[in-house]
Amino acid sequence: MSQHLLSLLCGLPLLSAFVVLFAPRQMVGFIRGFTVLSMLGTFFLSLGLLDGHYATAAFQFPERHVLVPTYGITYSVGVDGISLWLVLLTTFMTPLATYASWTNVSTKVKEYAISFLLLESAMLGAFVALDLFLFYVFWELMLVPMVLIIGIWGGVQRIYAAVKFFLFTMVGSVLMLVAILYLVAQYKAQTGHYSFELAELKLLLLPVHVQVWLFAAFALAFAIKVPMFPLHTWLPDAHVQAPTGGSVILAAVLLKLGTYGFLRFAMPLFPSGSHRLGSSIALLAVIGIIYGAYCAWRQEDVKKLVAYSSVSHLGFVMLGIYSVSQHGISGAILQMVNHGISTGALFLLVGVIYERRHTRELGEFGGLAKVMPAYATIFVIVTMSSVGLPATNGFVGEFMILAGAFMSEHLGKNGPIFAFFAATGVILAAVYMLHAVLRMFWGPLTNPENEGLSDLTRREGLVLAPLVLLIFYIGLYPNGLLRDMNASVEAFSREYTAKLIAGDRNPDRRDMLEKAWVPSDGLGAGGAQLEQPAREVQLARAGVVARTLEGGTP
Amino acid sequence: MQIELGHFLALSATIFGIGAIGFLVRRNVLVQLMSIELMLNSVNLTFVAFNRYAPQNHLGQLFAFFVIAVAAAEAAVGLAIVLSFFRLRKTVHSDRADTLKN
Amino acid sequence: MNGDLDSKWLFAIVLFPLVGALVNGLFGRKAGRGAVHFVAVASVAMAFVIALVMFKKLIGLHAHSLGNSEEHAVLSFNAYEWFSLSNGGQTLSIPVKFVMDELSGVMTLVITGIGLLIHIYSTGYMSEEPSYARFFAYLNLFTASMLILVLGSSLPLMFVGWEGVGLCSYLLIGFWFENEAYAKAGRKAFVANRIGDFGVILGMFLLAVVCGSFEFADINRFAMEHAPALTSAVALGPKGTPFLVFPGITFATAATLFLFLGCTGKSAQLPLYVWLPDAMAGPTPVSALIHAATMVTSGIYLICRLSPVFALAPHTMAVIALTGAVTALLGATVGLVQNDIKKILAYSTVSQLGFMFAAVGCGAFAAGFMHVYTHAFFKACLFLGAGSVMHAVGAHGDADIRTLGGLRKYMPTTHWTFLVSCLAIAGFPGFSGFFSKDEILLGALSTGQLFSFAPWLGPTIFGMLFLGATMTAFYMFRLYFLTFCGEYRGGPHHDDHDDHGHGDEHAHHDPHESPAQMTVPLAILGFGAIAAGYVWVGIAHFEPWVKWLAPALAELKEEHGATAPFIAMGFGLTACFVGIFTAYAFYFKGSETPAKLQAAFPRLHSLLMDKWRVDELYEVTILGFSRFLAWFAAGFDKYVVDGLITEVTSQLVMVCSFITTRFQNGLIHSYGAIMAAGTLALTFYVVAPHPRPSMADPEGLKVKFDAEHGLAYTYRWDFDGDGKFDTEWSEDAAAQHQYADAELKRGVVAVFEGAAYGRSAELSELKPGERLHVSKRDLGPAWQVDAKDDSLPSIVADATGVLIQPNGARVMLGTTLQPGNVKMHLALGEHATIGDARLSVTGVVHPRLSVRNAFGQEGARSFDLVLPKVESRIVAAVAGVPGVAP
Amino acid sequence: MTTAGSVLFLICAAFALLAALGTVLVHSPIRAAMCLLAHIVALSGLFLLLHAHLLAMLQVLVYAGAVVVLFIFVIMLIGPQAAEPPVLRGMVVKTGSAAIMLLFTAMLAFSLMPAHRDAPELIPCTATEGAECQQFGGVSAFAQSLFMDDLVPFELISVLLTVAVVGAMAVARGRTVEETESIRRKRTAEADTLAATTAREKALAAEVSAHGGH
Repeated sequence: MSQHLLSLLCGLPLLSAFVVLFAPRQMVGFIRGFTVLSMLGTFFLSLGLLDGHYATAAFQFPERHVLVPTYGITYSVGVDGISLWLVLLTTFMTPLATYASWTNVSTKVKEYAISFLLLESAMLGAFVALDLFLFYVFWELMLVPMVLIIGIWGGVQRIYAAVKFFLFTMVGSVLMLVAILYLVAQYKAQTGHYSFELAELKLLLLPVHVQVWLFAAFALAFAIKVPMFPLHTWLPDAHVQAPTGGSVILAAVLLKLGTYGFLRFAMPLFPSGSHRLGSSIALLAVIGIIYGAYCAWRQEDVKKLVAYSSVSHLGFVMLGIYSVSQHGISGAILQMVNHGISTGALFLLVGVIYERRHTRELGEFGGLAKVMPAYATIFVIVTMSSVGLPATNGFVGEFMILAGAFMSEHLGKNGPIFAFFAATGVILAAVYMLHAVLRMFWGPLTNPENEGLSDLTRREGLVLAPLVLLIFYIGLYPNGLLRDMNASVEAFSREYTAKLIAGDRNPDRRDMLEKAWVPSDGLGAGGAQLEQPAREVQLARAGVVARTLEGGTP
Repeated sequence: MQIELGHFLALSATIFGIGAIGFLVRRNVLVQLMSIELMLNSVNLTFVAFNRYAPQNHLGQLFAFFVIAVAAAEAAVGLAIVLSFFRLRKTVHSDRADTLKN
Repeated sequence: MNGDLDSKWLFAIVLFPLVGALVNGLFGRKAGRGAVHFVAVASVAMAFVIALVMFKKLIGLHAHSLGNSEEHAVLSFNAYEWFSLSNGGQTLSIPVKFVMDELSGVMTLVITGIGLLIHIYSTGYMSEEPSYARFFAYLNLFTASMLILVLGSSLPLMFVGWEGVGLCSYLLIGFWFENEAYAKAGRKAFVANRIGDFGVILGMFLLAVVCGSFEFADINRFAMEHAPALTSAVALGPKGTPFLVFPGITFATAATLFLFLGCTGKSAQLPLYVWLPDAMAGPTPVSALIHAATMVTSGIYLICRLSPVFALAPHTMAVIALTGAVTALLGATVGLVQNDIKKILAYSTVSQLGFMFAAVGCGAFAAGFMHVYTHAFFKACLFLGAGSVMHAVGAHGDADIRTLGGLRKYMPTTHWTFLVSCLAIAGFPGFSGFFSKDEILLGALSTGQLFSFAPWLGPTIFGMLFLGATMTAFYMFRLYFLTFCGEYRGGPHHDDHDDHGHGDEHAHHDPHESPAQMTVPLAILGFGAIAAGYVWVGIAHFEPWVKWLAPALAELKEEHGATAPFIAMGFGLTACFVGIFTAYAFYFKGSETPAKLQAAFPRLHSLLMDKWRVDELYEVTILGFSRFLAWFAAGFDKYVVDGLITEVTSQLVMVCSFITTRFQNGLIHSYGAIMAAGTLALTFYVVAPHPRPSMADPEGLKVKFDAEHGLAYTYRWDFDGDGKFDTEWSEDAAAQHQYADAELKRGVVAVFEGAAYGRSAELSELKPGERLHVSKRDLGPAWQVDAKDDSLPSIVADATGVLIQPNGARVMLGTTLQPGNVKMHLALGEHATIGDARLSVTGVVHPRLSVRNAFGQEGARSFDLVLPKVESRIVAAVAGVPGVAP
Repeated sequence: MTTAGSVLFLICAAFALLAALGTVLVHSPIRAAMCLLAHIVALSGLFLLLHAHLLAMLQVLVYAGAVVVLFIFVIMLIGPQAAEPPVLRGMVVKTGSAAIMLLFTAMLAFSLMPAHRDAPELIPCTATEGAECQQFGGVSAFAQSLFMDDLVPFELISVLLTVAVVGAMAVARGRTVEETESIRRKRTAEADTLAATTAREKALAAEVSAHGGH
């Protein structure tokens, strides 16, 4: 069973979706119960992943079947330290989000359940896929249920938001598809056969300018998903319009696929290209941190505020990734999980008040702490986690990211400057989050509509309690998570740097990069190891040479 | 002057062109249908001409045969449509066949 | 509890209040008041008792270490590793580790001791409060955070407490959250603290980069042992080749300035002090806790903790001293005219903190810290006394001293303790404040070599502090005389203070003494205000204190003359007596002078009344600008970013669709016309002549050519590229030619291989004497044998091939490596490898194909043919990366 | 090709071209149909030249006998309105497309003109063979190809023709009164539904704008 664990994980929600598909639509109770139970089942199944051997960077629970031999398309999946916690985050957040929207979705319950199950399956697939074709399929599969969730169960302007979300994501992913196909064609040209497998494609060595373009195509797709400034404008709309469950999944998991994509695909495949654009991406990340925070401050709609805070927080994640230092990346992964938990919790909390008042305008609230003390307490705790207060989860991630950026050798002199400006985001986070808390909870209870509000119900408490516990668990003992990441992150960072040295011949940069790379196994510095390429292809026809010499256009 | 394959082809091309021009320029649906017949005929000529220069089998002629059959069917249906159109619009002017517009 | 506890119990000091907070927070709402305050008080009491025991142990260790060596006496307990920063084999571990040494020991005692008294006091003061449990939960959490702050062994762990007290101040200041102003004051405190925290984070990183550790002990040791590393200019990046250099700013200066920014936030110094006066919004015991025992002292604590680092940064010290002195004056001037008890006390705290910072800035760490210690007693006593007064007269939060008076009669305990504390803060001889203030003045007087770059600084600061001390004595006694002497003036009239539970029944009564829970702590603290100094002080000097702290603090050689202590003491006494006497003359005797002065300088008075209008200044500058930025960003996002990305794109699509829908007009003939145009274009392309040559594998010098067929095409070839066609027009597309040597020209093919390039070949035809230009980039990093000579190899064509002069480059001819500087010749068909680049000498011809169509149009194209062919290879993989499983 | 053949080609080609031009150019459709007839006959002459004897006969039978007759029936059915008065509208498009097609025709004709192939000699029929003659393009040889090699397409053609006949009848038949009435009712119902939907959407839009774009 354990060798098929990942397939089971991806398959169980899909299977449940089929079961729900054939359930009579009147049996609402059964559909809801079955959906949540199967998601919980997936979660408990996913706990089996913790058994993996994460002390090495190798993929755990690997599974590989050739699907289309002619084109080298495989079903190949596996988890390592980078994806492990994101998979667990997905299986953890999905049942919570679904359970939280237990009552507020009463129309088309069956379709809602199927959408969520499909979504979970696709997200899990995207996190574990090690084949670009497979990844792309899951990546696009994810889009459909989410668009439906926004477009069918969303707010007043749901169609606008859904279409915007769809178009934004599509633009990026289509370019990514082009880049994937180019990459595979290049692989064919160099080795004589096709392959979509990540491990194979990683071995390709491409000219720097080609890498830059391919990386840009990948990065665009991922940057839209993250979302990075200035491609973030779909997010506030999508969040505001999406139903609570959709918002939670969107914030907690979907956005992570963007940052995860950078780590898993864009950077290992095109290290030199990534390095060329690295500083610009980090700069955009820093702009995103500050800009998102300022935008959040002015929002009147709580969901919009939280959405902009996501832009800010994911700016931190991107900065951590692009510091390419081990702790920066570990921090970024941790921060992905943290953001999933705290922002997920925030959206759940906003959903709670929305269900009672059917509004999210800050101006409508005030003094809620008086009538909903438990709600206020949890909100403040989650806020503090979002603000990055030490002893909550937010701090460790931000601290590691800032330290990573500050000491990054890849960002060069920009590192400390970026860290400086990113750290101002810490101040701004306090400003906008406390602004929201102040306007929602403190002050006199002026709006008579708020007087009779009931505090958290048992179901809501049940959903929020594990999140609060996790906030403190990660805050106090982050090593529980970091331990399993270390080996993979270290390998990632080492591989990236090593390929950069081999790839980037600029002698000025080499001096700097060599420091970060510990040569071993007879791989000397510089390009000496390239004397004996692993694979050689002789081109038989002289004519081909003639064409190449002419620049490819005889 | 020796008559060659090229002459048949050129003739066929010219007839095709005349048919095409007729189809494009004339607005009488009936004449447009006849223009189509012209073009079909020109193609037939090409088939038959090529077949004459490769007479191992009858492929060209067979194809021309089928084209004639199709042309007959087409004429039948086309004319039925013309009739129906005329009943609808009381005209055979093709510019009036614009119900799809907008 | 025996006297021999394991240092594991350090953790318990923190844990007890934390658990207390947790229990009260989770279950307090349902539990009774008795249970709540039992848990709260007991947890702090336990912490205090354990702290006492540990401190006793520490004293033993201290005595022992003094006898033996210079070793630092510490108790430490490592709970577990929190997290670690590791990169490239280096690991910066951040453990949850608690350390008690001389410095943190004293702090722990102050926090738990005074904290305990405040807890007990609160059981009385807050007895009517509905959110009793919440209050005590916050109070316990506050104590716990402060304990983490002082006991934490490393900067990040300290930062937990550092932000924890920020959070607790936010929660406690905004305790009565239904009053929006209070809630806003809480937020202001948190945000101001956060600005400081920003500095702490960056300072922390800078120190970690240089010292390679976050641990205080390691940093301090590094500062003492490797001072030059810290006093070198800030240069970030790899050693030897830094990429960010700030000449003139040393690491120590930069790091300490950042840390000091944190201190100004936490300890209410310019420019971030503005939150502290507003923090009066919280319940009075909270004010006492914030001002006396916790929170505000943490800035001084941090500086003392890292004193070896600060000692290396004289410029920072100057900034600290000056900031402290200016803040001391600012606080004091505002305190002169305020009428609200708590406001006066608040500004006195700002001012006193200024004194402490001035002291540590002048290098008198021990003196500054001494003031922290003594100030804790008398300021706690003053605040609790003020609370007692307000409790007595039924005021809440804003008791105006002009409406009080004569309380001496009604509440003797409060009066006596208040008087004692006033004397202490004024620096009356024999009281605790006297000793510490004296030492501060002495410190300012004897800065020694510290400010050698600005010798005027020491005396200036001394002058400012003297002025500040005089004013302190004045306004404190103004407060005392107006409140306790003379006749009771009726008390404040409060009709609506429903947010504070206990006032109503007292509102219209005569003032009365407070219950025992409140007076007993007052008495203890009053006693402390007198006696606290004596514990550590010898005759007229505080030698024991300095000795005690010596292992934990940096030593700055303070050279002062024998007379300096007496000068300092003289000025201190003068300040005290002048201040007290003036206050006595003005307010006890009921002089008209204050009113006259007020009338004489109305604008100055209102400026002081409005606290120098600093809040207003911030409001219009920084806050206004920030709000503007937020407003701008939100608008920019909505209209510009979203507008550009979505609106412009969608409009573009609309325009395109408008254009294309014009074609779909539903008219058959327009479709026909378009189709005709398309057909024409296609035909034109098909009919036009396209020469597309191709060739088969050459057999030696014999090559078979072929061309792509087209409609009615005829072909002719020019095989040797001499401009004359070698064949006639022919309908046959194929042709072949046997080349003669004479027809071939010489060419050089350079193939630049390597990871970054994949492969790119470049054909250069060189006439004899011409040179092939290559760059370092083309040759890759492996081109040189001898790194000293970086002139590029020269590759020059001659009549029979190319001549290579390596100039030290690594050249492989065939498979043999050629010696560094021997010229070599490549003939036709030979190849060599220079660095990573391959070089072949080949024959080149440019055959030409011409195609004609039925209209007689001609198209021609020449192409390159390399003979004999060059083998090319493509690098498909780097030879594995070590340790990475593919 | 013999000289006689060449002369025949020239005559037939000229007829075919002229008739084609006539078909396209004459105003009256009935005259156009007559020109088409002439064209078809000329073409069958060319077929004879190319040894497609059976096809030449079929051409005359099917085209002249069926298609052209059908055209004439329809023209008669429609009556005088079959000759539309000439309209000047769309002259630009007409001229443009005519010019384009002219260019296209010229280009194609000129580049095809030089095409050359040797015509293989064909075995002529002997006098005794008669109908059994296996000559290329003759009935016997052609029928063998058609019914042995291409039987399936041939049978498919019959299906096509059946479909065409049925379709033509269905299209040309027109509607009964009841059918017209039922269609009218259906249309009214659809219009009502559409109006209701539009109203609902308008209400939604109003709601959206009332929320001020949040």
